[in-house]
Amino acid sequence: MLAQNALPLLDFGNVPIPPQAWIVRWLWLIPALPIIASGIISLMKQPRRRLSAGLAIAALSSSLLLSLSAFVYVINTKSLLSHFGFDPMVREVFNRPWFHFGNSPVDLGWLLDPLSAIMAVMVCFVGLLIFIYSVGYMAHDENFTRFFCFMSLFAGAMLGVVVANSMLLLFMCWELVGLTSYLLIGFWYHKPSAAAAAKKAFITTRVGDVFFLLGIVWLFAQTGTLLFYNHGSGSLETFALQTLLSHHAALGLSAAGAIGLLIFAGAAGKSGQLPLHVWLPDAMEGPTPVSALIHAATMVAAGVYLIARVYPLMSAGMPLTASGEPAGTTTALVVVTWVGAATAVFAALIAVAQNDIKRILAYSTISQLGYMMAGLGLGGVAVGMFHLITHAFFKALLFLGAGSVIHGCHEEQDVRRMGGLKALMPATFITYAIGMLALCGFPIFFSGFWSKDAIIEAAHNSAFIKGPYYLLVFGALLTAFYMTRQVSYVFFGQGRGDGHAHESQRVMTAPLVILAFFAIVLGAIGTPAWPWFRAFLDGQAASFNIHTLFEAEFAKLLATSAVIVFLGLGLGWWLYGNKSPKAEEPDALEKAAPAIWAGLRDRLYVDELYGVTVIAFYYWWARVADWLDRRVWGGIVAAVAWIFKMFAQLNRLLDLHWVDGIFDKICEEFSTGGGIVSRVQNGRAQTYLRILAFAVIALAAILVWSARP
Amino acid sequence: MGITFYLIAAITLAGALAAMTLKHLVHAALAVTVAFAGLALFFLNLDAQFAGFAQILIYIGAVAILVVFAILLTRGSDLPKDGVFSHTWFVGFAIAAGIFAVLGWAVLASAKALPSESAVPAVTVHDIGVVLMGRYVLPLEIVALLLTAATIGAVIVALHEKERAR
Amino acid sequence: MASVSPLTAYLVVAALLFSIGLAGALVRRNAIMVLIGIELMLNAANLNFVAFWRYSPHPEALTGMMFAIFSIAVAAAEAAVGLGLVIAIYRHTQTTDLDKMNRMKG
Amino acid sequence: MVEKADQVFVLLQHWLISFLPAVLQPAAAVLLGVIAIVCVFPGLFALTTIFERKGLGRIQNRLGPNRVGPFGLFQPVADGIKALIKEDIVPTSANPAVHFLAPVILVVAVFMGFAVLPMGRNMVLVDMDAGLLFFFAMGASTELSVFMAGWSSRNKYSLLGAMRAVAQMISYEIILLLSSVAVVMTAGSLSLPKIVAAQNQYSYGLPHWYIFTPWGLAAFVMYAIAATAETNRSPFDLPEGESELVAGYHTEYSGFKFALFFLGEYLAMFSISGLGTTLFLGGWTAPLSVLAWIPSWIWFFGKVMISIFVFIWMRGTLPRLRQDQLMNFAWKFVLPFTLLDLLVTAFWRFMGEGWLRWVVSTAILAGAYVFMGRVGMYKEHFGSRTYRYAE
Repeated sequence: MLAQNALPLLDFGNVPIPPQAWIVRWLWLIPALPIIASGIISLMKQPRRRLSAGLAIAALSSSLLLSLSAFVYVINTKSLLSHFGFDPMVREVFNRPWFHFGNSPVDLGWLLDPLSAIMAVMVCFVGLLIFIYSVGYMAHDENFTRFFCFMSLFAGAMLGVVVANSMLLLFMCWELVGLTSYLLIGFWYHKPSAAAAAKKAFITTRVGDVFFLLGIVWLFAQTGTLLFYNHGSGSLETFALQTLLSHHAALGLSAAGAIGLLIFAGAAGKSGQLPLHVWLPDAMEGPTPVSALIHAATMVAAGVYLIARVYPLMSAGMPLTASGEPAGTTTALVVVTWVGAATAVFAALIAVAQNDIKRILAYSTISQLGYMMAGLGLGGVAVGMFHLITHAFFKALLFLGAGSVIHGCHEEQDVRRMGGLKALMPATFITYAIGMLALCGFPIFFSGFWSKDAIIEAAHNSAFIKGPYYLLVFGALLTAFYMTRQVSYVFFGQGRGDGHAHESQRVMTAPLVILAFFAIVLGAIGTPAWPWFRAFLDGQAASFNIHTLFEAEFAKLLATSAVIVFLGLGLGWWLYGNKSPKAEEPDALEKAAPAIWAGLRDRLYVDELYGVTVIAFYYWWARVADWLDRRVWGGIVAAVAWIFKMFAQLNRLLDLHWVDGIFDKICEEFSTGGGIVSRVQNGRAQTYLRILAFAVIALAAILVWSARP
Repeated sequence: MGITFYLIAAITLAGALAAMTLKHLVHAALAVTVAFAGLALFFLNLDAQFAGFAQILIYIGAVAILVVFAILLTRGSDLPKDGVFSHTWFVGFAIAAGIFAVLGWAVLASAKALPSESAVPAVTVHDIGVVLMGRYVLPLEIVALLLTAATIGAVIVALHEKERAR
Repeated sequence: MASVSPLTAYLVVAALLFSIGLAGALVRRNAIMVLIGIELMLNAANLNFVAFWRYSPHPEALTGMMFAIFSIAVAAAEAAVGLGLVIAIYRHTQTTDLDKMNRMKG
Repeated sequence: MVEKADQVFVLLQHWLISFLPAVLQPAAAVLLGVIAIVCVFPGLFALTTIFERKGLGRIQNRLGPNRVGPFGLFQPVADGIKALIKEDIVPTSANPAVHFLAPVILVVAVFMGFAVLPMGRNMVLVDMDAGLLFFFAMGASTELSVFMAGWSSRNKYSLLGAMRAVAQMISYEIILLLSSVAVVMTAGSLSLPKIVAAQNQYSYGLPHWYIFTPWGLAAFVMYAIAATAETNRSPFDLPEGESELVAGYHTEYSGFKFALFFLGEYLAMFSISGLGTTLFLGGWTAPLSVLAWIPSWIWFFGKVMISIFVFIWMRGTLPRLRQDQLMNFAWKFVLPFTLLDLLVTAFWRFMGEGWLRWVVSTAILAGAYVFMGRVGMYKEHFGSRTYRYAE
């Protein structure tokens, strides 16, 4: 595996790369450690709080260390490769055969390339901070150990998705993520709403997963392998893609495009894209660290990561210019782009009219995921992934901040009942404000600005799809607006809640500070002046060029987005800033346009739409099935049972008069005979001993008799 | 075939007979101790010092004590109400006599074929130790295991069951 | 009796001892006495072993002696377990009379 | 001259039997030895009783016997005369034969034990190959006599005392035997003169006694504990605890039979001290090579008397144990420790010369002692006693 990748290097004789990098072989430890930890924790008793939390954190820390060393290994190898003039794309795999499916072997394996390396680092790091935060947040929960068991399993499953080099392994981990999300969202299962939300999340994502599985099966049928990369014979490599392109599915799509769309359906389920987004806001019923983990670092990112991973499949058949620049696009990418852009605006609209602090963030997440999808569709892996990484940090920050606020306000979640927390919870306020500005895309200083700007720039520059640009810009305006609204409600104005708010403990604020730091500085790795991130993912060298910032075209865009952001911020502040309305008072927007407000507040009736269409249909279908079961099949079964009963009656009569009679007679004889013999067995040890001794005498007598001359 | 032999034989057989016929169980136990002691003397007479002392140590020092303990624990020191022998005692004696007849006949009939070396074997305890640790080391280990198992088993069997305590 | 060789004499004594033990084991009603009878039978066998060893052509092989020593050890174990059983039975049935212990009667 | 003094008794015996025809000489030699033992040890017994009573008196801050003879030295004589002329009472319900046989068997069995003890250079009655086994076989026989005494008296106190005594003696006899086995393993012989001979070496003027090795010291301590229990001496004198059982198994004995029990107990003490001396303290050998000119029998009897003094000292110092403590101590502490000591002895034997085996053996034994004593015995409440006084 690695050896083949590194062998040409060995020809130079003095290359410092070891012929086998242990990190590639031991990459599986990254997901395995948290999973093992969760297995051990599951055996612990409830009072072992410190031990279980410690174990979970230790396992994830070890995974983080491994991920970091993998990351460093990728950087080192890349610089070495480019130094010696090779293709600097680092992609090392380690495959093992698992079983044979017919004649085709099914392999499992793991993959180390820039994408998986940076994703693993991000998941481990954010996950670790959330774990530490959970120690404080869940301190009073009686099921503390169970929580850490699930969390650890969740993190392990997500890391499995990240390092998998096989569609099958990825799918297994993917389903594991689904299962643990169900467990975690329904963690407080005694709350009916939590149980319902867990079910909803599970079933909704399952709808997408069915399509995903179909795509996998189709892919396997076409290419005969489920590995992503396997030295030219993987399903994402040139040969397989050529095969896929040559097959035509319906509607003018190639097999590659159709499979890509099926996989995208799965990704849409996990990432909450437009038709399947309904589970995400309800998932807020879980504990806040769970929301942070699901919404920021792991589950929803899994969908985006999946699309990034199979990007070669999505973009297969894309016409290129002579210089390698894309000269067109593919159907799959167009669908991804439109769905993403629509989701971005749709969710942002709904977020405007929500009052639950976590629900606002949930819709914001959906919206941002739409951005990522659009970024993938328009600008490729680097654009989408950059937003994914920055978003992971600041969204985790916002969720943990929200958790801190909720914790401080004694489990109050309604923003209208908060207010004035600026002074009471200073650390939370400052970090939350940083997260909010990053999410809004406040120019220059925050990471969100650079990543979001890259997407908008890609949309603007795209020569093939024009519509999304305007949608995305409108989404950015809305984002700034609803975040301003939320922050104004929560931190400014007069306190409206009952009870006295307090700052959270150190173990909760420390992760906030760390995340805030990264929410600011992370933008530096992806600015147009120094596009290190893009270079890292694409396997090129990054160069620093400050002048790109001042090009006319770019400066115009920069100015546009800045104006939009300030417009949103200003609008929000004008409507809500320092107003401190009463909780029962109608919202400022509601006064202006009650009809639109009501629509937005009720989430544009998507749930209700599903209620009258899909769910009603299922009810009807279930009733038909029930009728079939009871009347048709039930009747047949009853008839068969009756026939057998008749047989049994006949049999019984035979048995009673013939078989039993003979048997009883024989038994009686046996019983009489046994009674005679049993007199010898009178239960007295001495009688037996006498029989024994008598037998000895008899034997001796026989011996003497037979030895007689 | 000195006077010693007949003396010891008389003591041993008298002890054994007394043990089997005496009414009182403790008396019987003491009588059987005499028989054991007689056997130990037999062993010494046969130049088997080690076996003789082991016989004294184990039979008189342990088994006899165990027997009297068992007698006292089962209230056997009271005289039995309905006879010492079981009501079909005649059959038992007849069979025992039959066995003796068979054994005696066998011994006397093969008397000519029996070895009769008279040299005193020069065997020291050291030799016994060497043989025990050499040729017979496996039986020794097995006996050790057996004794351990028997100790544990006896303790468990005789353990007082709390639920059934009257 | 002068014509009787020493070994034969020992064997006859052992046979007598064995028969006495057997008679005791067969006719005594008390379980402990039955055990004592069995011990006597074992001892008679031991006497045979030692006697055979003493008058055998190769006493340095120590076979009979070893047999007797092992037999003594085994007999000790047997006595311990047997008496433990008697005590356990006594606890259940309040008797050591073998004639009354016939619950296994068929 | 030194040689003569050392062998004075041997020479005396040879001189005496030289008057007899050669056929009778071996028998006469044995007879002389038996007479010597039968005379010396009861004499020692008489001496010890006055020694004990006076010693206990001093310990308890009183004078002890001081009326009969100078300093009360003739007290044992007076006691003996009293025992002889006292009425010999046998309870009517007692079993007369067994009641009579018990003390006799006891004294005989105890006397037998002296036959194999080497009391000086060349001063052993029978140099038996399996001497140690003989000693223990005789020791085991005393248990039965104790039971006979207790049972035949038809007295609850006697029976209880006898049962306690027998249980205690059986338990501690195992320990006695096993701690001796450690010595046997090292000396490679069951013959007591050979064991003494194995210890009769000196390096740097110091003797090679087995007590001066880690395992030997441990075995000796265990032996001393077991010997105290085996002879029913305080603090293990429960079978005769007068506050509970009047006088234990010899409650119903009076007159000369009681004197026999008394004698038997003291003789057992002498013989067990003598065996301990032989096994661990080098028997008749001198403690320093420069002191070897002192006759060997003086050393032997000196060591025995010192042991007797320690017995008396313990009796005057230590309170009596409870029955359950006694049994727990035997089975849960002393026996496992003795077994471990056997292992350590084997280890010592095969580790070869050098300082390492000293360190390792000491470490194992000390560690086991601390562990078993602190952890294992924690539940048995052997710790310091707590006293509660009335308010």
